[in-house]
Amino acid sequence: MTRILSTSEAIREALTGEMERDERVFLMGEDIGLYGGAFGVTRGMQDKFGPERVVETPISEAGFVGVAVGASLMGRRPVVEIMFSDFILLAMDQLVNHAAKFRYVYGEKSTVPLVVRAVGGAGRAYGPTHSQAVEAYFVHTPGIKVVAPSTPADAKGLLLAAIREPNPVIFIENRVLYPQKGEVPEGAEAIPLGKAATVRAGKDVTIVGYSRMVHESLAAAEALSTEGIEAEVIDLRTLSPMDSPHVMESVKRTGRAVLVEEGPRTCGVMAELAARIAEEAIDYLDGPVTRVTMPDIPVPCSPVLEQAALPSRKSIAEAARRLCG
Amino acid sequence: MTRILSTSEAIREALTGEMERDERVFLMGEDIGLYGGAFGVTRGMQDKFGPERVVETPISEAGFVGVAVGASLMGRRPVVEIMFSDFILLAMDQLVNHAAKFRYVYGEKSTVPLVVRAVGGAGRAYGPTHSQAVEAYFVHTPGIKVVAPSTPADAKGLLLAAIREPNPVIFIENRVLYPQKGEVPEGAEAIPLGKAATVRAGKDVTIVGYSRMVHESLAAAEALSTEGIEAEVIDLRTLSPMDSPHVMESVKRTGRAVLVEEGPRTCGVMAELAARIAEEAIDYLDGPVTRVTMPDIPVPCSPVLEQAALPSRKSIAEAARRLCG
Amino acid sequence: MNLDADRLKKLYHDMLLIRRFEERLSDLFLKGEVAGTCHLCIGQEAVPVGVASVLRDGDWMNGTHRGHGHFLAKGGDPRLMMAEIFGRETGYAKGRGGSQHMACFDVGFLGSNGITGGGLPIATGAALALKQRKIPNVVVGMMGDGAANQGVFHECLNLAAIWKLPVVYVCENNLYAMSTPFQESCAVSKLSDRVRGFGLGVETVDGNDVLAVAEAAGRAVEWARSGGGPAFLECMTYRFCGHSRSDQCLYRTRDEETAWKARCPIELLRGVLLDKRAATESELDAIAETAAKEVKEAEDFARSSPLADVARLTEGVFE
Amino acid sequence: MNLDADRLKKLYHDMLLIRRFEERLSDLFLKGEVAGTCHLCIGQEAVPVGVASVLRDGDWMNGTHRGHGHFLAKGGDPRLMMAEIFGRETGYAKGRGGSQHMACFDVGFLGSNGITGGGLPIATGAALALKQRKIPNVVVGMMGDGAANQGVFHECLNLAAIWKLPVVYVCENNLYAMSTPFQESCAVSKLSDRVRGFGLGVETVDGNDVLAVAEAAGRAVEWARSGGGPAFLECMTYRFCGHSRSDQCLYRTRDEETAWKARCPIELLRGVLLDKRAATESELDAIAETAAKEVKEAEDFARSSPLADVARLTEGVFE
Ligand SMILES: Cc1ncc(C[n+]2csc(CCOP(=O)(O)OP(=O)(O)O)c2C)c(N)n1
Ligand SMILES: Cc1ncc(C[n+]2csc(CCOP(=O)(O)OP(=O)(O)O)c2C)c(N)n1
Ligand SMILES: [Mg+2]
Ligand SMILES: [Mg+2]
Repeated sequence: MTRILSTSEAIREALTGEMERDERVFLMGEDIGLYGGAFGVTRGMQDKFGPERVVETPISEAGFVGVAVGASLMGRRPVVEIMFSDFILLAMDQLVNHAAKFRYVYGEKSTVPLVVRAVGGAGRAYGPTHSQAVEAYFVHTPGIKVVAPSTPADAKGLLLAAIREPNPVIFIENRVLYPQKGEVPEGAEAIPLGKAATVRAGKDVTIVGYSRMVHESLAAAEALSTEGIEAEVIDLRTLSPMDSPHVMESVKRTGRAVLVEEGPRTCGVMAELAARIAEEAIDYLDGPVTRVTMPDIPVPCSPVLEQAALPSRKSIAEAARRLCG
Repeated sequence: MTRILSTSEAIREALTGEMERDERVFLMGEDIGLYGGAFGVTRGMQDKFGPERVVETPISEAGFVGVAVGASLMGRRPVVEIMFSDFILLAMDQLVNHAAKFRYVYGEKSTVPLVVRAVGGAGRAYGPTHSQAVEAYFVHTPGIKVVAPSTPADAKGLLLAAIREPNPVIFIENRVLYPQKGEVPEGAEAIPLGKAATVRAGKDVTIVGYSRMVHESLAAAEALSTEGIEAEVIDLRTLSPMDSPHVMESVKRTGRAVLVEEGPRTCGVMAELAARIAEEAIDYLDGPVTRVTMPDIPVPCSPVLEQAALPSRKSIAEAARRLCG
Repeated sequence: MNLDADRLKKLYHDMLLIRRFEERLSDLFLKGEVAGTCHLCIGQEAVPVGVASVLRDGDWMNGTHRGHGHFLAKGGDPRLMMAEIFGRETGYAKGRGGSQHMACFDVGFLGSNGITGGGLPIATGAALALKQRKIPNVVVGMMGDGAANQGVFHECLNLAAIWKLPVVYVCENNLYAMSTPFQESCAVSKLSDRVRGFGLGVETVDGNDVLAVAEAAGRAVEWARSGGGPAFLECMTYRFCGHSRSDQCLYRTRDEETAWKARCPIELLRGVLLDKRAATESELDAIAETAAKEVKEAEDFARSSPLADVARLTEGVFE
Repeated sequence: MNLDADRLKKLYHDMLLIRRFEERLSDLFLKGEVAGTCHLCIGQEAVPVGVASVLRDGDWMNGTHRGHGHFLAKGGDPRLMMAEIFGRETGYAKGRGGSQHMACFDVGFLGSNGITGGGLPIATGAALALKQRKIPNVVVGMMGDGAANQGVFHECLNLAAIWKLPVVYVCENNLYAMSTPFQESCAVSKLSDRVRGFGLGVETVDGNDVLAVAEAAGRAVEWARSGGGPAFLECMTYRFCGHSRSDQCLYRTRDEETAWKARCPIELLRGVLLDKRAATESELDAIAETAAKEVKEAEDFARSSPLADVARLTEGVFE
């Protein structure tokens, strides 16, 4: 059975379900109690589970992320909210030097079943310190998984998987998608991490995106379709480990790849995917690999600048058109 | 006129020269006075310039990097040493959310003429928190330049340029190269940032590296030469902005690219270069782009594991051989 | 009319300018005429105005995310600020920074900052620069009670103390960090008690009394200026408005709000001015009108300015 | 022989085991038989041994970069530790962690840590886990005086205080962080003065007197165990050796070293044992021999173990 839920509702359902199912799961973050987090995702949960399981923190990102790492080492299952993903940079040391390394470095008992929900997403004129994409930093980091869902159903299913995962996971939410609605299954079935999904079939060009960019890519595909170009659209869903085999299969078929990323271009997530295509599929390419990304700039605050900086259905379609032309 | 200097001596000469030339330049870091830094690079400099210009700091990486950002905003020219580059992760917020964004975000008076010397380099069995490569994090960050010299002469010339640069620069030193000697010019001529260098000419394959990997690449090229394969070796020198045109020219000629990186593979520096090749030069390729990197693991401490993890002349030659075969 | 009266009237004007500026902004955001979010300091005006009033030419200040008041008090031009918030090419940062990121070196404003606590090392570093240049100026690092829980704040306290830097940390303790009560995020009853242990001179003061703020700030600034090292000033105050646009203030009581609003810093100073006969009602009304006019001009300026120039989107990252 | 004597002799043994273990390591590193670098705690043994002696089953400890003593005191197996340092497959982390990164949950050791101060949030989080599980155990977070300047330390103090976590921060104040004198990196004369302002119970104690350490640690641990919240214990001590392999200790005087060496914690306890007639010279010599033998066995075990397995290089990053 499915119902129509918004992305925030789907996330809340996953959190609530796991907290009911597993007493080790608890939430941690700034203003996640009464306030429900800056975007209301955890609204009502402290009433339901109490302040011991919905733990509000002072503004000490390094400290409370590190505390969550320590608690998870001891078998708890903290799910930390970072109000704006930009602030995760304050906790880089704890995530990269500690959480990501512990199991490899200390041995197999030192697992870190930690989820960090980092709320990202540009497009709302929140300015340069409240809009930047941080996922590539973690995709580059061995020992951490990175997930970035695009739909309510995926948000729920992947978050369930992330919470059950014995390893640290950065779960990238895009606040622009929070109100977006979609069908969400009622059950508690996890969607396995590490699997991309083809969300539109096509034969002429493969467009790959994740999070909000999937929707832009789909819109671009619709536009292209009216021009006789059938784009296949792939949602990466998990960024690390990256399901490049899934992408490769498609690219080998279409011979063309458009890779879309909301964050800055250089060394971004799509740089890796482009590199893998260059390693594994060049013989199948009918044109250059094409990235459509934010340019290498901080995210400007003004709406006109911000919109100009962001990849859009228009710029994606344009890139695909050029490639197929 | 040139003399033979070690890399540490060349760096010290650049620091000393700039401090003599420009009273705004000062050094900051842990144990950089009497101790001369963990690797002796600044040895003797506090005696010469006094504690006001060779400023020793407590162990507060976020704080003192941020202090350097603030001082540089005010027109000073701090050169900060991060004892092991791994520790720069503690200062990510100050570097990424502040230093890198200020000029774009505040306007053109808010320049940040800051240099952060981050001492990296695996291969000495210092273990996972004292060996990892951090450069890709900053290559992905708009608003920061990244430099990683391979020779004493480049270390001096590029450091001079970095200090004179009005923008923040992460200057990656490799401690394994500190004792390595080479000819260094006496003058104070800077080597412009953003320019790669071809350090060996060849026609069959292009090997690209930076920092210590240039030496491994050159050694690989020598070995390949005895087998009749002439490799061109390019030293990127500046990682951001990346001189991909220089690489492209070579790759288009040789038709083969081997990209070497000491750090982990996914979303590494060479992912970006591979992506650019896939965008700009696929029509010229006679084989897949090939990366030779550390696998996606923390750097293990044991020497046998560490050596097995690191790219080497052997693994580079092997990759080139396969490509040319 | 004596100098003192002039000074008081300037304080009154400066607080009112901030108040009017932000009241207008509040409208504009609610109406959706301005995009994004913003943090208003309505109710807290006495702190920046009192502190700025004791600064000299060449002194610096930085601002927080709740930074319009800091910037205006330090001499920011309301027109360029409004233009920035409207995302115009004429704004302080050509629309790139927006409400939370504006700087102006010409008036000694290092910049407001969207990262809670993130501006404190910057302020500390600016003080180091002044000290290196042997300039007898000081830097004021503004912060909230929430920022006091950031690690880097404590690193700065220690660095400033061991290096005896001319920096004054001014904390607007408005009892909440977003929805988090100060008492739940800090195990001691005063931040100044925590900071004392780092070796700074500290004081806690009524942050709604602009004269008390100015007096205490004067002491702290002179201490720092004369080479005594850093100081910390905790100003107890209250934001009358929500944390940001969408806040309904469920985490505090209407009674608490009412009690604080009864101690409006602007009304308090108005009372003093009238009591002391330093100004007449009509003089004060005229000042209020001036402030309103400045805000109106600022808005007109912003509205008549061109939008940020998309053609220059990628310019300016590097010099 | 009474229980007290047994306890004293165990303290004596445990300190000597650390001493011998590290003296041997020092040789091995100098001879280049072991690669990399390592940090020895020779001279500081009283702190981990005194603290560990008041812990119960189910209590936890973490270690710093100078962590062999912490781990041995908490029950680490010298053989597996030596094997780890030798980079052997039989080491605690199969050679991946090396000297600075070892953990063993079976003995309640959370892990040593190469990042100065980095282990403190981990210890704090472990205490949160205990509290959530309502288990009457405590966590000891070890740290140096240098680590006290990390921001995250202060964040932890505050978090632990507001949440009343069962964590005891034990600072080995050995007067130096690498070459940096404590007095130059901290503007107050005692760290406990700084920490008090966060709302913790604090104490400063002679860190070379293992009985004084044990007594103070006992108080702190019982305070934490009984729900009183976090405590901070500053142990004044001194490392007899250099910071790491290459250190020539130019930053301190030979006189200072001599004075501290005259207060060797092991010799001090030996004096107490003999004074109290809790042990005879020959008994103590026998303990010393045992310790030496354990170290010898550890080394033999390490040497006879296979090197880390290259075939499994990429295994174990994820479960
Ligand atoms: C590093 C960081 N964490 C969290 C936030 C989100 N945030 C913005 S303002 C704020 C509250 C700040 O409280 P305080 O310092 O007391 O200042 P006030 O808002 O009360 O003026 C929070 C949590 C942020 N901007 N930066
Ligand atoms: C974040 C970080 N910064 C710097 C270092 C380098 N380093 C290792 S130990 C040390 C000194 C630590 O001093 P202290 O905390 O007093 O411990 P001690 O060495 O005296 O036992 C330094 C600077 C590090 N390992 N991690
Ligand atoms: Mg506040
Ligand atoms: Mg120390």
